[in-house]
Amino acid sequence: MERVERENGCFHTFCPIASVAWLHRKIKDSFFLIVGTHTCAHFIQTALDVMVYAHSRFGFAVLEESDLVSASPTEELGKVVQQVVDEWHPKVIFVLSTCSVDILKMDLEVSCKDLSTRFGFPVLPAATSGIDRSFTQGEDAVLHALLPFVPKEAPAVEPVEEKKPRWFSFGKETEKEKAEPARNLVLIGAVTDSTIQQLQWELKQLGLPKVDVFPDGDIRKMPVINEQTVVVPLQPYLNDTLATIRRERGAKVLSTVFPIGPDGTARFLEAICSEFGLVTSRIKEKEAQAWRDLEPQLQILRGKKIMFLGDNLLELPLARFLTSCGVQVVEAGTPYIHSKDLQQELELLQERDVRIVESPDFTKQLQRMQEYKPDLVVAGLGICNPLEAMGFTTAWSIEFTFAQIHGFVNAIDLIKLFTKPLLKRQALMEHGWAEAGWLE
Amino acid sequence: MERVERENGCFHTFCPIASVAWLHRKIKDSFFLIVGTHTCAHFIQTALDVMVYAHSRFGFAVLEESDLVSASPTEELGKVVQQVVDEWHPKVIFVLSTCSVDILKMDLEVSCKDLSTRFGFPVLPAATSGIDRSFTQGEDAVLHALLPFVPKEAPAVEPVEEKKPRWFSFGKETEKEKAEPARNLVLIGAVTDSTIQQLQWELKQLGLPKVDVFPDGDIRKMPVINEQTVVVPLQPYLNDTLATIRRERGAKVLSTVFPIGPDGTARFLEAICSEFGLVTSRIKEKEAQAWRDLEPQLQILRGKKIMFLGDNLLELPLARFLTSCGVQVVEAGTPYIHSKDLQQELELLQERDVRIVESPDFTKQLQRMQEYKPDLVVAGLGICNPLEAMGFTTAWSIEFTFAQIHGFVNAIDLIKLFTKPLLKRQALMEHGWAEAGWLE
Amino acid sequence: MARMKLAYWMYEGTALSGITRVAGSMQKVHTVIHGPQGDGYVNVMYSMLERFHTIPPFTLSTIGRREMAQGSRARLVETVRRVDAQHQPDIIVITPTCSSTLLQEDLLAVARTLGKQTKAKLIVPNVNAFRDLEHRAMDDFLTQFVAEFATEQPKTEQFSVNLIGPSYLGFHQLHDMQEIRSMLESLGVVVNAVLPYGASIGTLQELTKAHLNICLYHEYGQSACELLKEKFGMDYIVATPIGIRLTSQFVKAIGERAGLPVESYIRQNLAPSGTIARFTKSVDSLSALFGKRAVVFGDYSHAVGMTHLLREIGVRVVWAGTYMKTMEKAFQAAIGDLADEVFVCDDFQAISHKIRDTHPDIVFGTQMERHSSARFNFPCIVISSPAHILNFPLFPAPVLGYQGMTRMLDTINSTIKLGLEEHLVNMFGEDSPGMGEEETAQEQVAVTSDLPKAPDKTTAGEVELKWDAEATKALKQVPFFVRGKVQRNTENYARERGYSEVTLEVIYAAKAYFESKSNQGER
Amino acid sequence: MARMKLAYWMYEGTALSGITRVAGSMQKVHTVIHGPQGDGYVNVMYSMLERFHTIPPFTLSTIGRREMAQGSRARLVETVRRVDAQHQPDIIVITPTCSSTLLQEDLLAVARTLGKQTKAKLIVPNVNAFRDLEHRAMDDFLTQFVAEFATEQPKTEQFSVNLIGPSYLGFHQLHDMQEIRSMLESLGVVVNAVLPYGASIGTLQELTKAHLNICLYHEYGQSACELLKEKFGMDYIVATPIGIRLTSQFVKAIGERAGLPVESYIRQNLAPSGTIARFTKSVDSLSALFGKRAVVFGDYSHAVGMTHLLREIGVRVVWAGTYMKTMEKAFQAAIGDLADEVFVCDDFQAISHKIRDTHPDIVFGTQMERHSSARFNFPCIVISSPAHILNFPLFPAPVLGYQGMTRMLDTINSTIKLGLEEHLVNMFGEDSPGMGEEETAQEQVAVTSDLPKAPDKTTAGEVELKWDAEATKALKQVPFFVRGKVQRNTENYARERGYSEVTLEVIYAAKAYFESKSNQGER
Repeated sequence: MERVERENGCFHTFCPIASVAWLHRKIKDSFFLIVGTHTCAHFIQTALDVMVYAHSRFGFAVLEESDLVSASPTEELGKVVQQVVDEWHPKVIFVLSTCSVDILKMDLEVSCKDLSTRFGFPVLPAATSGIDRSFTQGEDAVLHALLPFVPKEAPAVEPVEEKKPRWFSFGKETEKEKAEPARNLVLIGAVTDSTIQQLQWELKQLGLPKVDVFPDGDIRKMPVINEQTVVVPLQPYLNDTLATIRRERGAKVLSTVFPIGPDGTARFLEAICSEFGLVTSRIKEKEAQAWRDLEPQLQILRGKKIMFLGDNLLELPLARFLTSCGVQVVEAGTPYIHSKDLQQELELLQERDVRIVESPDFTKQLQRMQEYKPDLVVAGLGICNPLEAMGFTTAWSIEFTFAQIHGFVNAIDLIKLFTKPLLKRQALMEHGWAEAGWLE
Repeated sequence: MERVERENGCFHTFCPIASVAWLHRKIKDSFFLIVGTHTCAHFIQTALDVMVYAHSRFGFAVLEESDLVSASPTEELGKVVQQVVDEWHPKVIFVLSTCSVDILKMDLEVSCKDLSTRFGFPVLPAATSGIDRSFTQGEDAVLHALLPFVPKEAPAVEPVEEKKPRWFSFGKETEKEKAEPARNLVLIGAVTDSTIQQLQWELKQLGLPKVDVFPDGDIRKMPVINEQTVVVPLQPYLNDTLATIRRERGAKVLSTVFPIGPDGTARFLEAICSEFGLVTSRIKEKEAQAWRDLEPQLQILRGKKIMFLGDNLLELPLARFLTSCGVQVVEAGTPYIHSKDLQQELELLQERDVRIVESPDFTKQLQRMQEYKPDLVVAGLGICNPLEAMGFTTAWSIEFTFAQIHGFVNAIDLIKLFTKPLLKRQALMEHGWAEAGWLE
Repeated sequence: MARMKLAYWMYEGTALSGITRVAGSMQKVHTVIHGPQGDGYVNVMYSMLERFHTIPPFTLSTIGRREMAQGSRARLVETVRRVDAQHQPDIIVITPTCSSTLLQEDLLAVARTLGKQTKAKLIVPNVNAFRDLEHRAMDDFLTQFVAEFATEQPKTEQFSVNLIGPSYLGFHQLHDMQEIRSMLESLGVVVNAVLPYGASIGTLQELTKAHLNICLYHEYGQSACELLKEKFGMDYIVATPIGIRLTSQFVKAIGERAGLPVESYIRQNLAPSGTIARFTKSVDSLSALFGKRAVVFGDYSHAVGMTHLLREIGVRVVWAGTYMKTMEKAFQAAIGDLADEVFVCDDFQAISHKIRDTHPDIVFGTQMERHSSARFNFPCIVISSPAHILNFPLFPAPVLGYQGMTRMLDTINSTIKLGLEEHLVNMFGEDSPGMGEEETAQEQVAVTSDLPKAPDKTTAGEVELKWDAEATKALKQVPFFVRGKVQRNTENYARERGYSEVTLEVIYAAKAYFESKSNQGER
Repeated sequence: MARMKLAYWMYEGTALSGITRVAGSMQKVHTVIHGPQGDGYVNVMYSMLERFHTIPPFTLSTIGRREMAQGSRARLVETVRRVDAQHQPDIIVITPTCSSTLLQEDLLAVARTLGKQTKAKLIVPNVNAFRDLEHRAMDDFLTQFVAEFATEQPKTEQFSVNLIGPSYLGFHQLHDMQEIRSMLESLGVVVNAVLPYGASIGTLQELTKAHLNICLYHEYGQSACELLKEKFGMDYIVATPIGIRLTSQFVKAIGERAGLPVESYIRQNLAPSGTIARFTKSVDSLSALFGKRAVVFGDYSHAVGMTHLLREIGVRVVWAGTYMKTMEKAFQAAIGDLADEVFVCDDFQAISHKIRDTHPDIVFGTQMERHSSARFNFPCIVISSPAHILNFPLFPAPVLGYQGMTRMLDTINSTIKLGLEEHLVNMFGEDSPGMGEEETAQEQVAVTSDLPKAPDKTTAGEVELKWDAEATKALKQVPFFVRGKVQRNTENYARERGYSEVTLEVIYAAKAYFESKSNQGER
């Protein structure tokens, strides 16, 4: 880790409450209630500029001045929750805290506990204050809040037995009954159903027919996690959730790289197969095929210089994937590095001599950019357009959060997020913009 | 009739093929094939500017130069019909003739007969040339073409008899069997289902539970018309259809005014009730109620001067209704007057001293307009906007064709077509346009 | 005192957005935002919505865990110094945000000390960043700027005006500015300065050269005009010229003060050969617009203006509303009897439900009402902030003046159902996307959302109405975009008269009742 | 030789519409239309689409039953005389229509005799009104006018041009004219005359004062330019400046001939701070536009121009087509490799089916393609005649030049799905208008219309493919607006490789195959 630089800079990233944009779609019949100021609400509606869902299942409990001096927010919050219940009849409400809650040291945990009891369904507090968290970490907070709904034991329902009388018996049945409780695999991360289906399909082909994912879209169907469980994160920013799983469930958290890119996916699958004693030989072959499918895109990327300014915490896995593509990653800026959960990614990057900057200083990055002359800069929404006007080619870091990038099948979508801006620049140069003096 | 003036003018009216706009929606599973020039097609698509139905069930068999010298159009028309059949599978095709067909003296009748035989379903010729017909008369031509599908006898299917044995008999059954075949009532005109439902409801309340309408939307369900039938037209422009019904079916065509406006509707219902020996006393009461409902609108119309330039052949019934409203109809221009079918309307108008001009000369009308200073001019699409710019208030004659104006229930919609432009002018004058010098 | 409130969407922005709209629109003014990292989103608004081609002039002085523990002064001082050195602005604005206000730090004291060392002048907005909303903050902050910098100057030779209002992130404000400039040019009036857009210290100093201040939007800027009047005797008007009457008034007010003839300018724009009269008088617009039932909702200026405009083209305004609750009285007065009802409210959900219950032919609202309209299948035009990126167009798109009206007429025309089209649909039903289906899926959606929802409060003893077969058939013949309204009207009529079943008789009677009541030609 | 043809909609208008477009756009020119009453519909086009505020200058000399029997000469003579007396035009055009041409009357002879008595000059278009189409007629008729009236004149002192093309009922042509005028003004070039819009006999006579003729649309006007070149040695260019390249070329061509510097004008319009560059470079447009698959169809000029423009903003043109069959070769050459395929066709149904089978992200076409797109649920922008009244806007709406491009970018932006929106829908599905429904009705429509229809020709032995449960689930996860395409691609892939069932394996392999083939980032 000695080669990670730290700048303690003013990085540009969204507030963690931005994660409601995907979480409220992922968790069915949920409602996300953000307790904060007018600014929180204004941020969500203007900065994201999403507004694609006329009826989003989230809202704001906007603090008024009188709330600031209130002893406990429970009563006021209860009224707001009542309104939400009347309109939406949710099966679970997540109460998201914000900077103001943090500054005011409001205790939403206690309020939520009281309200869960009063309303008779889960009202879960999630710590999504932006004081020291990046926007994707909102997901960590919500997953963490969901952990109490992850059962420790499989439901006591008897499996339906075949009633057909057996006409033969080899006397092995007693053995079976005494078998060790089976170890189960749980992947962690709020990814799409389609991504889940793909990863399950891969693992099934490798001999693991049952793969659970946390969170399930249905709060009543969360997978079992206990000492028998092998847990593998899909996203690099789920550190609190993983820590709690380690601590409270005694589950084994597999330390591997993330299944992003063919290289990452292969290592991820290999680690799981090894853990479950399955043959891994087919994985190499699959990886090779995946790379072959990417070849036209790789030809565009090889030798290019790419810089990450740091935004969504996916930077290290993405940088690692790019180095495997033959890209020179001139700087991997990232808001925060959890050295344990990112250990393997860090090792790979350091082997490949990638400069890693934690909490980078944007002003300094601007200067370094002039030196690097990167072919592509991956940056937050707020600065892409000015960088483009300055002559840089940019990719939009939030696109990586809002795209399906895990596994072999999605590798083509992932790589195109990098090649697309390069191809666009090239296409536009060929179609009139070179004459328009675009290079200058 | 001596008081009808005739100018043999160049009146502004659409071509009869424009009637496909409503007919192709009215007759289900039909297709309208217009045999004509490029102009016919261009007219329909630009002049109507309808284009509301992305997939209209009409098309054009566009004559090419080679067709001009062809002995018979059957072969070429057959190819076109084949294409229509492949795409639409219609239950009936109407082949509409146009000016060019007329000028070239093409015989589509014979071709249609041949094609009906060849394709095994009706391919019906309709004479819709614009050489001497106004646009609503297209409906007359199509209805006329449909007459062969109007059965002369009720279907031979036995009514389902109650099988319950009767335990009593008063010996009257023989009488019943010998009863005169019942007279049936058929209303004629391609009006909407909603209008039909209203008229049927009125007549049912007056004691006539069964009222048929020709055309039905379904070609297989046309009503019986024979010597026992009383036929009453709903539209003033169905002269060929009525003549043929008189001649070939021997049906009684009731001469009455048209059920347009409370006055017209009342007289229409009275004529029918008298014909069927039903009590008419309730009608007056209904008419009075209808007028009461119109009172707020009547207050706007009374004493106003209204002029019809002549376009859709609805002018005489509309003028008659307006006179009943207390309007001074300064001129009822109309393209054509069928003195027999319009006899009662004409009489009423002449009683009320309305100036009637058949086939008016637009140039002369422009001059008369300056003298009349009408409060409202009812004119064709092509001249409303210039007239408005000249300071006249106009109503759009085509709106009367594309609105539901028959019967008591629709009277409010009918009268609003006249009050709306007046109210609009007034509203706009109150809201800024007087200051803008609109009166000048 | 108000307590914690449930909100789905906000109407006005925050004090922070107000401050950054003013500061960000000016020249050589840099803003240091003292707040947690999420508050840096103002950058995104400038670079995405306004498609800034330079890095927006906002630097975050981040309050993180460390600053929470050890105090944020060091970070702030360092940030301000760096901005001063790097950007060399004339002015550095140091602003708190909603949440940093809660830390109750004395930014003014920091600025006072630090200001001695910086080349730039440091300004701390005299605003409560927690309590105040966007427009109040803009109004106060503009006034603060004017008070700080305006000086007595000789008047320009030709009659000149200042335009107060245009700023980034306003609703089409920069387009409006161009339109007003070209209007003033036609009238022979010179523009001395615009504030805040493009203004520098120099601009502020020379404001008093003008003969008249024009405050273009009622929401903010008037206090600055008031100050300039008190301090320098400058005359001012507050006017948002939308539609023909407000534009005439605007032009005349300026003409009067400038001693210039303006009648010919007005006449020329409203002549029968002009686009506005040609459209307004056209039979097409009679058929498509007259008597249509609209609702209008937005900020004060645009809601008032659009209500005027709509009446001027014959559209009925069933209710007009604004979220500017502080301006309720003025709004009532400005709307007068132009709308059947006035509705002042800033609760998204309440407005949404009111739209649903009104069943309007068209909605004029903010982006939020566009959501509500989409939900209930009403056509909608966005006429006010908050707006979507689509309301930050590239091509000139003014709202004000005659050109603004012309553009709005196009927009209305392309949003509302055209006359002939509506007639045909009324007569013979909708087009089916497939072939021959009796009811389209689009209709089904509409039916679902049109049908009266479970009412918010079930009136005790309300009778569930049955529709008999004939009545149901009649209802199905009504085009889907008015079916819901017809159903509701009919049922209300039936309930009030004690019917337990809807028959044809009831439908027809209800129709006569509702249609004859109205004298405006609406359905 | 072609025989009777089935047509649902026409693309080009008739000779009559061409003649009346030329004559109706001019000053003091009145047209007598010799035809049956239905042919009077040209009046409707002028008064409705162009919202004429005067009675359009067309008088019908009706051919009715009587004229059919007794000859139409008397009626025609009477009509021409009346028009001459009443309207006192400089020129009366006597034109036959499609159907009256069939009467084979000698209008020229009538005009020759009658012309001696009228004050107005009588002109009979040298056009076959039955055979010729709109543009050919316009081209011939313009040339006829020029041949008749143009005379040798001294050149203007300053470099000046004539704009040949702008006329009523063209596609945004009068807006284009304003834009070109303002462009030329910026360049320091004077407009000597416009033809036919607003031209009189005097204008025609003085055409030769200009240094250059600019034929703005390729469809017509070139013959007149050619004539002026032959007869008077006037230089000309034919160019429709749409998009950055064609506009640059246009500006440079003029600059060269005028000896004026134009580079700075071009640079200024394409600078990073300009709207076009700001939009084109924005990440928003990267996300929403780059690699999207468009189809382009229209007249020659607009189809060629839009194809250029789309490539300049990174949109892929899967095919570009025109209905101007007579210009096929030139079209092929002009498109070059800008589109994957060129499609020249004037059969509405064939074009409609091709659109359906292409499954484009967006369609650029005429009003007819708007119908087809609505039917198959593709977004569509109308870029060419034939157009609807909505393409006769009141507010300036040019297609040409930099302003035209700017406007088009706004239109595209508001028509296509925005980047972030698309991402979210890709990730988590569509919003439901109701609450909690899994699939919306809108989707269902799309699914229905997306699903491959019974193909026009069933390939013998084509295997009906089954989708297993997992594969069906995967397909349902694809957003509805691309589901049809994914289904078709997958099935084609499966068939080609002999699979009888679609499984996850097939879906994933097909995806890898189709996605990796493409280097343009499209789905």
